[in-house]
Amino acid sequence: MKSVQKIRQDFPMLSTHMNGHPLAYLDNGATTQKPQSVIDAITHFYRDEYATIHRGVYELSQKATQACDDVRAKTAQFIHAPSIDEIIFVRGTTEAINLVSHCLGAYVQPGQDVIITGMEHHANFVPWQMLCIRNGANFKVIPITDTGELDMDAYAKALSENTAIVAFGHISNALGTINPVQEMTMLAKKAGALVLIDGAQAIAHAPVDVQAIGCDFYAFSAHKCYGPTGIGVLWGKKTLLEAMPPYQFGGDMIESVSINKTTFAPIPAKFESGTPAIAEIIGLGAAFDYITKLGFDFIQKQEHSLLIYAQEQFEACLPCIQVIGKAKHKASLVSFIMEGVHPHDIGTILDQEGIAVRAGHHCAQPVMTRFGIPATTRASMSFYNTQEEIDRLVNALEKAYRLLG
Amino acid sequence: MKSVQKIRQDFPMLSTHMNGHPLAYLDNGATTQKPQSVIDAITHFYRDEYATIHRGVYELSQKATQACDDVRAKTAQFIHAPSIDEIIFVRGTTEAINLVSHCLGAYVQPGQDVIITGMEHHANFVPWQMLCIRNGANFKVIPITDTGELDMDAYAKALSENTAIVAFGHISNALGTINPVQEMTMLAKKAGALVLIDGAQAIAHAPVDVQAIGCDFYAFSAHKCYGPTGIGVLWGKKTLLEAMPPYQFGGDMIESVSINKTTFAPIPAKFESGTPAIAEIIGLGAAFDYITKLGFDFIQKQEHSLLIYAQEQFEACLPCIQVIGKAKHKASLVSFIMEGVHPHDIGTILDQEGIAVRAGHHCAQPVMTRFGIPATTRASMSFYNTQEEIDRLVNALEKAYRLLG
Amino acid sequence: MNKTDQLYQEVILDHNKNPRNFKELASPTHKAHGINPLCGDDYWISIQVENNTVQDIGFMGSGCAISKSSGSLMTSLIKGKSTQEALDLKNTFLELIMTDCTDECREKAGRLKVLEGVKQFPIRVKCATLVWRALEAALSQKDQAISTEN
Amino acid sequence: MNKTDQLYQEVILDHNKNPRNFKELASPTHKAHGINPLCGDDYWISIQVENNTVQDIGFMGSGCAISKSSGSLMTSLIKGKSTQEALDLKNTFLELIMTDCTDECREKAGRLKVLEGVKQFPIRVKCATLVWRALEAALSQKDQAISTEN
Ligand SMILES: Cc1ncc(COP(=O)(O)O)c(C=O)c1O
Ligand SMILES: Cc1ncc(COP(=O)(O)O)c(C=O)c1O
Repeated sequence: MKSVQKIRQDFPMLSTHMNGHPLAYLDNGATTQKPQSVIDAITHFYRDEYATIHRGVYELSQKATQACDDVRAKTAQFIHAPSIDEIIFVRGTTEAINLVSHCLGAYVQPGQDVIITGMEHHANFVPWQMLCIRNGANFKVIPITDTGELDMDAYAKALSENTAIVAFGHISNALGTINPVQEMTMLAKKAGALVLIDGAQAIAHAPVDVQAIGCDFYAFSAHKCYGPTGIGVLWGKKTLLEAMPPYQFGGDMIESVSINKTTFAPIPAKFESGTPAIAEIIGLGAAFDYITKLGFDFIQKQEHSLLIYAQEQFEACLPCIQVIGKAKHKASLVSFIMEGVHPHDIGTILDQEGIAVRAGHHCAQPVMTRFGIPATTRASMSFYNTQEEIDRLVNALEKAYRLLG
Repeated sequence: MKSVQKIRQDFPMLSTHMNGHPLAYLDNGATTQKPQSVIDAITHFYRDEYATIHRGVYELSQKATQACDDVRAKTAQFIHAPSIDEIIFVRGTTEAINLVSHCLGAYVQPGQDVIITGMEHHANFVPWQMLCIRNGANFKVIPITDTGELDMDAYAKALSENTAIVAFGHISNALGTINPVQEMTMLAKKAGALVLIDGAQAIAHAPVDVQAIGCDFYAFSAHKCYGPTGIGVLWGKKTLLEAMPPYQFGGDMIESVSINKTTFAPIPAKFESGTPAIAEIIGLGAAFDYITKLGFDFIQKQEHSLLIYAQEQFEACLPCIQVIGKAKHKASLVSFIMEGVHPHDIGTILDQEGIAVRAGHHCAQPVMTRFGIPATTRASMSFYNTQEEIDRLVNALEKAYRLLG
Repeated sequence: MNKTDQLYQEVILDHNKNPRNFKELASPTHKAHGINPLCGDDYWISIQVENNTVQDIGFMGSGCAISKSSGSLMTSLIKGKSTQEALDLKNTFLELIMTDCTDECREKAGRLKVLEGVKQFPIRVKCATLVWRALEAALSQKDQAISTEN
Repeated sequence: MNKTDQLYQEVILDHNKNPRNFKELASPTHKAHGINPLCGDDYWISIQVENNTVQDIGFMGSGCAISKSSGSLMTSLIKGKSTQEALDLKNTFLELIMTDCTDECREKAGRLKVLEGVKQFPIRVKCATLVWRALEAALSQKDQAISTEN
């Protein structure tokens, strides 16, 4: 097994400095750094193989088309999708969820329920809220407990044959909670609802098997799993994708166009109008390769041990800190508030020490409201982080408390 | 002034080979190659400065935010937009037009007219067609003449106070026609209509001044102006963008979220939900820098002389060929059919000679229908192409005719 | 022979220039439409089947040399054959064009072998198979448009 | 002094811990709401103006040390001043924090100079200016929410 020190060398950003200190990058929940192999894949494509896809009869274009098809197959494999046609390339999680909530518009009837949880990112909250407003459906938000877990009783009770759609995050970006997605899906499917899972925070940290989960849609962003910006994936069940109307109209999603009538191409093309993010698709393929080579066994072990270490150190050294989100099953992130010190001030002080964390509502205002706080500071770890970086975080937090607490 | 040979060295792809021949890349209408400076900007960002934008209190994130803001300002300058808030980053032209046609949905009343031209790319055709179907509006397609120019009389006659929206391409990708956008806009505005211009084919080849044109929206893709895939621009007038509802919902476009109510951020954030294509935005900035340094005087002179040379050579050597699209004002592209030889076969034969052209309907089926042909072969030039490449094209076409004609 | 010449062999050029059975039957028993949205190939296949035998067959439309010669060869070969033999030949042809086919398959393909050069041009494979897909649709009485994208 | 210490000077820490005028007036003549959606700073400013003079002023809400100390300093300084003087001071402060300000401006800013360290933290500038924007809104009777993103 590669050592973490060796792995860090795969990521050029991890050797940079911030404010005179070696960068301690603990904002992986926002976005992850890129291994050189991903950067190289993009560079190589632009330098040596660049062409558009689908449309060219020449070799370059065919090769680019093939390369994108290969990534589609790789993506299907990565999340255990049964068919490569079910992989739709989108800009990111946000677009994926918007696509589904838009294209399922006609499916949701006035008076039906759309159910989400109280720990959703705005991207999995607002599109459903707006859908409900448009369609006269009921927007139901299942409460979360004091530890930041879903109130499963409330969830089970809320489900009924009146439930049209259930949407929830696989892992909460604000709390770290790993949801029991399989059980939640099973209950929702029993009620006859469609299930969308926001996998933005899960895709880099846990193996995903959409068939084992049993959901209908799964969405994630490449930039959160070591891939490029500008690209993400919507997976959806074939029958549903085929039944849904197209999202955007334009080139490549068309079968034939005339003034009187336009017919659309089959999936996945139907949902991918216009020139796609070609270089980004290729970069995503390299990201999957990187993760696969490392393996989720290693990734999960490493990240879990960082979580345990951080929690121990926080407990031991930082009585001024209250951790928000103490789910039993938790991803490698610590969201917290410090007595009398605003997260924004903490962020600034950590920044001066070269430590990148996030301070704010994490695009999850309803979670902040639930805990009666305006914001938290969040340190989110990846397999490439170290105990030493956690130590630096703890020291800097002590300093912040001495100064402002 | 830099020589073309020197300029070609800026583009790594131009020194590659295809099927054993030096690549003659004549598919610039589909997508353009990237100068090393654009590739470097992306690589540098991923290697040395990668962070998310908007959300981080730490320096890296602030710098990335600043870098994206700088590109927004550069974009505004490039197209002479009066305010940087009017620049919306999208995936590309297709998304830009879909955004407008979706968000202006409520603006178009049953019985009103939406007017486009008969030379539109599917991206500027189908979204309006679908809007008309949704809203019960009249979809009017202004005919084009035998030379591939807009029938201005028919256009002027079609406009009335009943016209809600007029949408047309700045330059036709299938014919090369440069439309009189200023005059067309003036007439449409006189009728009280909103005007959207599809600038996909213009942005790399002619200076664009949205204020001088007088239009309401202008859309283009970065990949067609030497920038990366996955990013494009919608420019719109502030008052309109402010009046329009958001397109996608999620992070960064929100002011506040609660279970009962969500309020949206002001433009441009309102239309940019989710993590944007950050590296791509930065690449687009480098593309603008490259174009600006070269200057449109040079670009237009160079590209026009290639067009003239190609037309002369075609006329002199290829009597078997009929050029489709002979507008007086024409971009540097030649779309043609060869007697008895199908464009797809031509494409294959040129491919074997290392020449990349496009064969097909160019996502403009109504244009093909208008000329009673299934497809054309299209050679589309950039300033980096040479007379020698045109010679190779002509020779290869002669060969194709000998073989298949 | 270079790749181009392998693709555009004399036989193919001849069938392209003078396609056999390039016609539409007046009252066919089976009919289907084949289109390739990418390059615009567009054909109607019409067939007259009697006693499970292809009495007559025509194809009509427009397309590239590969699709047209494929249609010409196909119609020449299956006229007079039973519908089962026609479908078998279709399978043989698809195997020939789309796989690393066996010598046995090549043997069975007979005159269709001239189209094997298409293999080296993956994007042209759909041109060669289009009329065969339409044949399949017609014989299975799916009287609908067949698109290479489906 | 390093950048952090320049930002979090003693005076600021004191105003953060013990904000002056941290209250809501019972029946103010002017009122405004200031929010920074990015970091969640959220304050109400309430003012009692009589004869064009700020008789009393309070600010209430939650936010970071910079926004809170800025509110504390602001309210302390403008109490008793004419509304015109208050608005002048606001302009001086914005100039101090947002530009390469002149010595003259620095002079006029007086005690507000302790906040100048914010300049080196561009993302925190909005924290320092939030309450001042709200003051401006309140005095111009725009009784609406002021967001730093507007
Ligand atoms: C005139 C025109 N409009 C729109 C488009 C669509 O651009 P994109 O595919 O980048 O969205 C193109 C390019 O294919 C085009 O040439
Ligand atoms: C749980 C969750 N959902 C959705 C998103 C949105 O992802 P993106 O911004 O890449 O569209 C994020 C990331 O910010 C997230 O953490």
